Amino acid sequence: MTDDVKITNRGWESQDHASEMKSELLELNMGPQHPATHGVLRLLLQTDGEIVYKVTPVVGYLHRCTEKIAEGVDYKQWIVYTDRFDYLAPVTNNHAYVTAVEKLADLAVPERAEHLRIVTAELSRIASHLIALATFGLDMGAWTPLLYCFREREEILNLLERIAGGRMLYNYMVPGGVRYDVPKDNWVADVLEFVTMLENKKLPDYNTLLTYNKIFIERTSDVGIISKETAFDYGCTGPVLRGSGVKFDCRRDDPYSLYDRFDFEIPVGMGEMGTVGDCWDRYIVRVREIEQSCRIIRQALETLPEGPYGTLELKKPVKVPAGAAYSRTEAAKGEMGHYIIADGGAKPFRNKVRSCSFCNLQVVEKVGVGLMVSDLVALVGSLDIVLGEIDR
Amino acid sequence: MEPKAIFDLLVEHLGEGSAEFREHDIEPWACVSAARIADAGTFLRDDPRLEFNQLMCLSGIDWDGLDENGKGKSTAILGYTGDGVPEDSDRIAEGDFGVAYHLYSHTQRHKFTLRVRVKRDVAAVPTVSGVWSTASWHEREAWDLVGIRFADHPDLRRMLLSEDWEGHPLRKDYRMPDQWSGVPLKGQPYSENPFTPDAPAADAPAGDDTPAEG
Amino acid sequence: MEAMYAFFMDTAGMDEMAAHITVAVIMATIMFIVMALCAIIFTWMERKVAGFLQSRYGPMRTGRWHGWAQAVADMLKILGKEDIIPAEADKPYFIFAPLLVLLGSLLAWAAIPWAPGFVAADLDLGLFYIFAVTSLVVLGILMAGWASNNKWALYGAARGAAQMVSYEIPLLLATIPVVLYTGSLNTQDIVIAQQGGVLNWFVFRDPFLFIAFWMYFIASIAETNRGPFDMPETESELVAGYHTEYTGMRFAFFFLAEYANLFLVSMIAVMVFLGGWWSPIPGLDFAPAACFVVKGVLMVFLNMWVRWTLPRVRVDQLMHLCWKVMIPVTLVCVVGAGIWMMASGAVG
Amino acid sequence: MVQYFADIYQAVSSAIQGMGITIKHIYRKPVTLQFPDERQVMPDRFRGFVHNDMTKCDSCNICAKLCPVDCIYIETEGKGKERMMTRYAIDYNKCIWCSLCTENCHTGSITMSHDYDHSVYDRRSLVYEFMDPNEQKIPCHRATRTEMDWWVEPKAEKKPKPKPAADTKPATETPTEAAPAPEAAPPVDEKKPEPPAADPEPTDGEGEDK
Repeated sequence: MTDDVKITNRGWESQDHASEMKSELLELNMGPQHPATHGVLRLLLQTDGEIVYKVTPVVGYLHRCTEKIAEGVDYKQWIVYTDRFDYLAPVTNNHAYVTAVEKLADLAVPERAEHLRIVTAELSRIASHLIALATFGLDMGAWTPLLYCFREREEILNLLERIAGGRMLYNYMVPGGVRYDVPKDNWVADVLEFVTMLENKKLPDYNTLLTYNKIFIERTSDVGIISKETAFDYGCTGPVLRGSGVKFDCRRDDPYSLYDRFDFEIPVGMGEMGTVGDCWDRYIVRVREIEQSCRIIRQALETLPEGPYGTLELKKPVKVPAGAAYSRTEAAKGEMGHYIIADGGAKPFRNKVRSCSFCNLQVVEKVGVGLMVSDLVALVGSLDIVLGEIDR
Repeated sequence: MEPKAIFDLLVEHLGEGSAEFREHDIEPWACVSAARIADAGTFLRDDPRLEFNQLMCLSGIDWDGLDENGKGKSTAILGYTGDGVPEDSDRIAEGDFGVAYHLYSHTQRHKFTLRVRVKRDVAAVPTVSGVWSTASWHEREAWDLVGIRFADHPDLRRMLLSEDWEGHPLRKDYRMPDQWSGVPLKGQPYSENPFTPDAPAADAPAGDDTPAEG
Repeated sequence: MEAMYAFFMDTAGMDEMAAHITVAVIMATIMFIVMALCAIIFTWMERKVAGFLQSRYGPMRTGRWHGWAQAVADMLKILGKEDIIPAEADKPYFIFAPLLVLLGSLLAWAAIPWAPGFVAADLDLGLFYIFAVTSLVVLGILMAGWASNNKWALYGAARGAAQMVSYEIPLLLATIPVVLYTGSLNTQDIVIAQQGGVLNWFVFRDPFLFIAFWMYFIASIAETNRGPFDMPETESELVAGYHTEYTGMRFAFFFLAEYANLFLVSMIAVMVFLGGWWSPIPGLDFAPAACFVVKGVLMVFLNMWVRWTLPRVRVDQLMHLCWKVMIPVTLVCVVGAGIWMMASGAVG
Repeated sequence: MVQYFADIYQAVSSAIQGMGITIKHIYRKPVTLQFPDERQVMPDRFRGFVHNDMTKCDSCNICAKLCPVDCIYIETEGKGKERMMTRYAIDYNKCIWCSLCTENCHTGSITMSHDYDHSVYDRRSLVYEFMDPNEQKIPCHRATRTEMDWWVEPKAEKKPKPKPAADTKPATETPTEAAPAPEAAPPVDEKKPEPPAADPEPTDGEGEDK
């Protein structure tokens, strides 16, 4: 569908008619203030009626030049800035960054800390995926799943607030461990209870309400198909890549932390409702990842070891020797990479952030061509972008 | 495949002298001459033994005074004053620009790192956006923030900053302009409201307008 | 109505013309007030229904009990807003469009039989008249979208025009079986034909009418531009569709028209299929108008329930649904109802 | 043709199932918290507005240095034993509630309170001054503090014990209460006689007040 559309002059062919009746492409500015662009994304469209002929994403409205700030603050201070990339799943961002610093500084992390990191990161991933479902449903015009998903996300925020202190931006991990241990007020039991509730009660509800709703399927299947090759070419990662049928997950295939100890599956898009790699596939991958995250959380909490939750240097500045390291982790929206070049000082020399949404969004330029305006909304929604990490 | 083996294949293709291998504990890399980078990318992507079909990350770096291992001193890193505004300094950064390419193969499941260094006055590297489409935006970002020109890039516009922004912020000697499009960028402590001309100085105690508890 | 004429002509001593005008003015005023009240009440109701469906409360603060005054406050606020007309807008059309939309639904209200004998305009072609004047709404929406000189508004208007023109066909076709049964387009006659309890309502007369009722219901949602068929607005795609550029009072007109239309189509459904003012149990018709309104409100609730549950369809699927599903089905209903009628001997 | 009717059937049945889910919620109690009337109980670790107990603070400047956004302004005058703090202000325009300042405070004076709603009309009033320099300057040096009868951080070996002096006498003179801004500002925890245990062990699991 996408490749055979060419921009042609669709006006009258003969010259004399062309002077009376001229048709041209309509330039449409979707965003930066637009309800379906998930933030301040701007899409410059060229449309012919409802059909989109060209999409040019314009980003940068949230640009804060965090990478420059990183050169001015020390390694620990910058953790609070990593929270603000993907503000829907901050703990996974922390995880990506501390993994890079630990790689560079060769820090050992106690097992209990790793377990806590995994639990919080997976909770955060669930929260992010819930938002993805919610806003995708909203883009499709379904309001109610949005509120239901936010209701469950609220529970996660409460749980994370109890362990990390923040409601949205946690600043939970530090190189060499985590900041706080498990709180004493029955936190583990509450998390397990929530996870069970989510799996058994809430996800079936969402599935009935949204996933298997015929209108929703019609809107999303066979729409915005990202083939495997396109996904590789455009560096798509995370649920977008898996939606295209690629069984790849950093947690399993390039393991970091202790993910290789846990038993979980990698859901991939199988084209159940249409073609592999359509919007519905990307959506269902997120739904199934929530289930898998629940499994990981349950395993990590049931085997939570005793011991310290951080190394003793936690309160001291991190000593990082000169060198460079690229580390990638599976954040909620894809592969979060940090490329840190250290010059041996207290502050990083260069800290490049490879953010998942940045690469995922780019594919719109290719896949968005030939879709209808409504489908473009579905495509952007299914990519699940967060402008905070695109613009950085 | 191990990095060294990958490098051997690469250097076989590029010929001696256009690439060097740097051993490193964490992340060994191949230093490729700038002119051959697109060639190297195409080879790494297409060779059936390597199949680097994903460009994970492309980073533009201002190696000011640092060697490849990160040793050395960069004096041009500007500190920040109390208000978060970068300090002024007249120092002009010297040294090379660099680009780092992190590659991953989904079929072979191996990683590789390429690095390119160019002289500061050249500051241009051939684009690899023809090899991996994802490089297009990464290169635009590197151009925008570091100011490395990517030759033959189809659409080398600023990515994150506004089209009329001056300078490239991630250069080590970057100084923030005083204003942009009439918006003052400096000397505005956040505590001071720039929109009320008679705002008291920031360090005056917050006055009676602090609302009561509620 | 007759009582009113009698009152003005006999007691007040007016001549026939003056009495007619006075009654018309009174009825129009009543209709307009009821309509405005409708908008206010249904705004509040929509928010509460949406709230409780979504496991929240909706407005709770304004006016103590469940925020009952919220809609009033909103109306006051919206009246106090600045009226902005875009510089490049086509001013006369821009100003006239909301009035036209409102007019379309207000005119149709005239033929609604609230209670036996209580109808503002007792027309012999009542049903036909209602559907004819409601198509003015399309014109208003198209006009608003065009005059706003905004691309999103234009999209919304184009979608809205296509949608409403298309969905008028199944809407009409769905009511034809009822007209076959009654043999009259007079709205009072249609209601009177349904006397005698719930089983005599047209919706339960025969299976084709039952299907026709649901077809009517779906088409009426599309006709009122509400979810899942809110193509002209599609807030996630077209910002706000045809009324993107409207503010203040003019926006309030669109708002008013939306809820007036919503109640209108619900009342037509009640009138045509659900027994009008007759109560479900025969012989309990003490408050015909109240019965009518309650049924109408229940239909509105159903409408809201659908809106807040289902995702929105795409514009081509909307057309697909109309032309390839609903029109064939309603045509089958028309034929089927006719055959059923012949077979059951309802027509001599 | 079969597909046509199957699609219609699916559409109708899935819509009805979905509507069944939503109607169930009509009978459930909404999860909304009616905010000003009902408030959520904040967990112990909740990071609200930063509070600095001026009776304990000796202006070591660690918090200001650790702050990633430089929102803590500390001004002192004099050197050595004469060093006096003249200003301690936190700019909540900048503060990001990261809690890096509290975790390294050796006196335990700076804490995160459970307070979160302090809307103001003017952003200048978000700069909270914790002391009034006209009232009394706060000594910084340990010896001076002991001499002037201020709260002194117990030695690390000693068991931390409540200092009555911190609560009775200096509190009356402490500018914390006298300064105009803090009245409205961070919650002054008067009912907290215990100085937080200055526990050097990070592994003990409690980052917050006992």
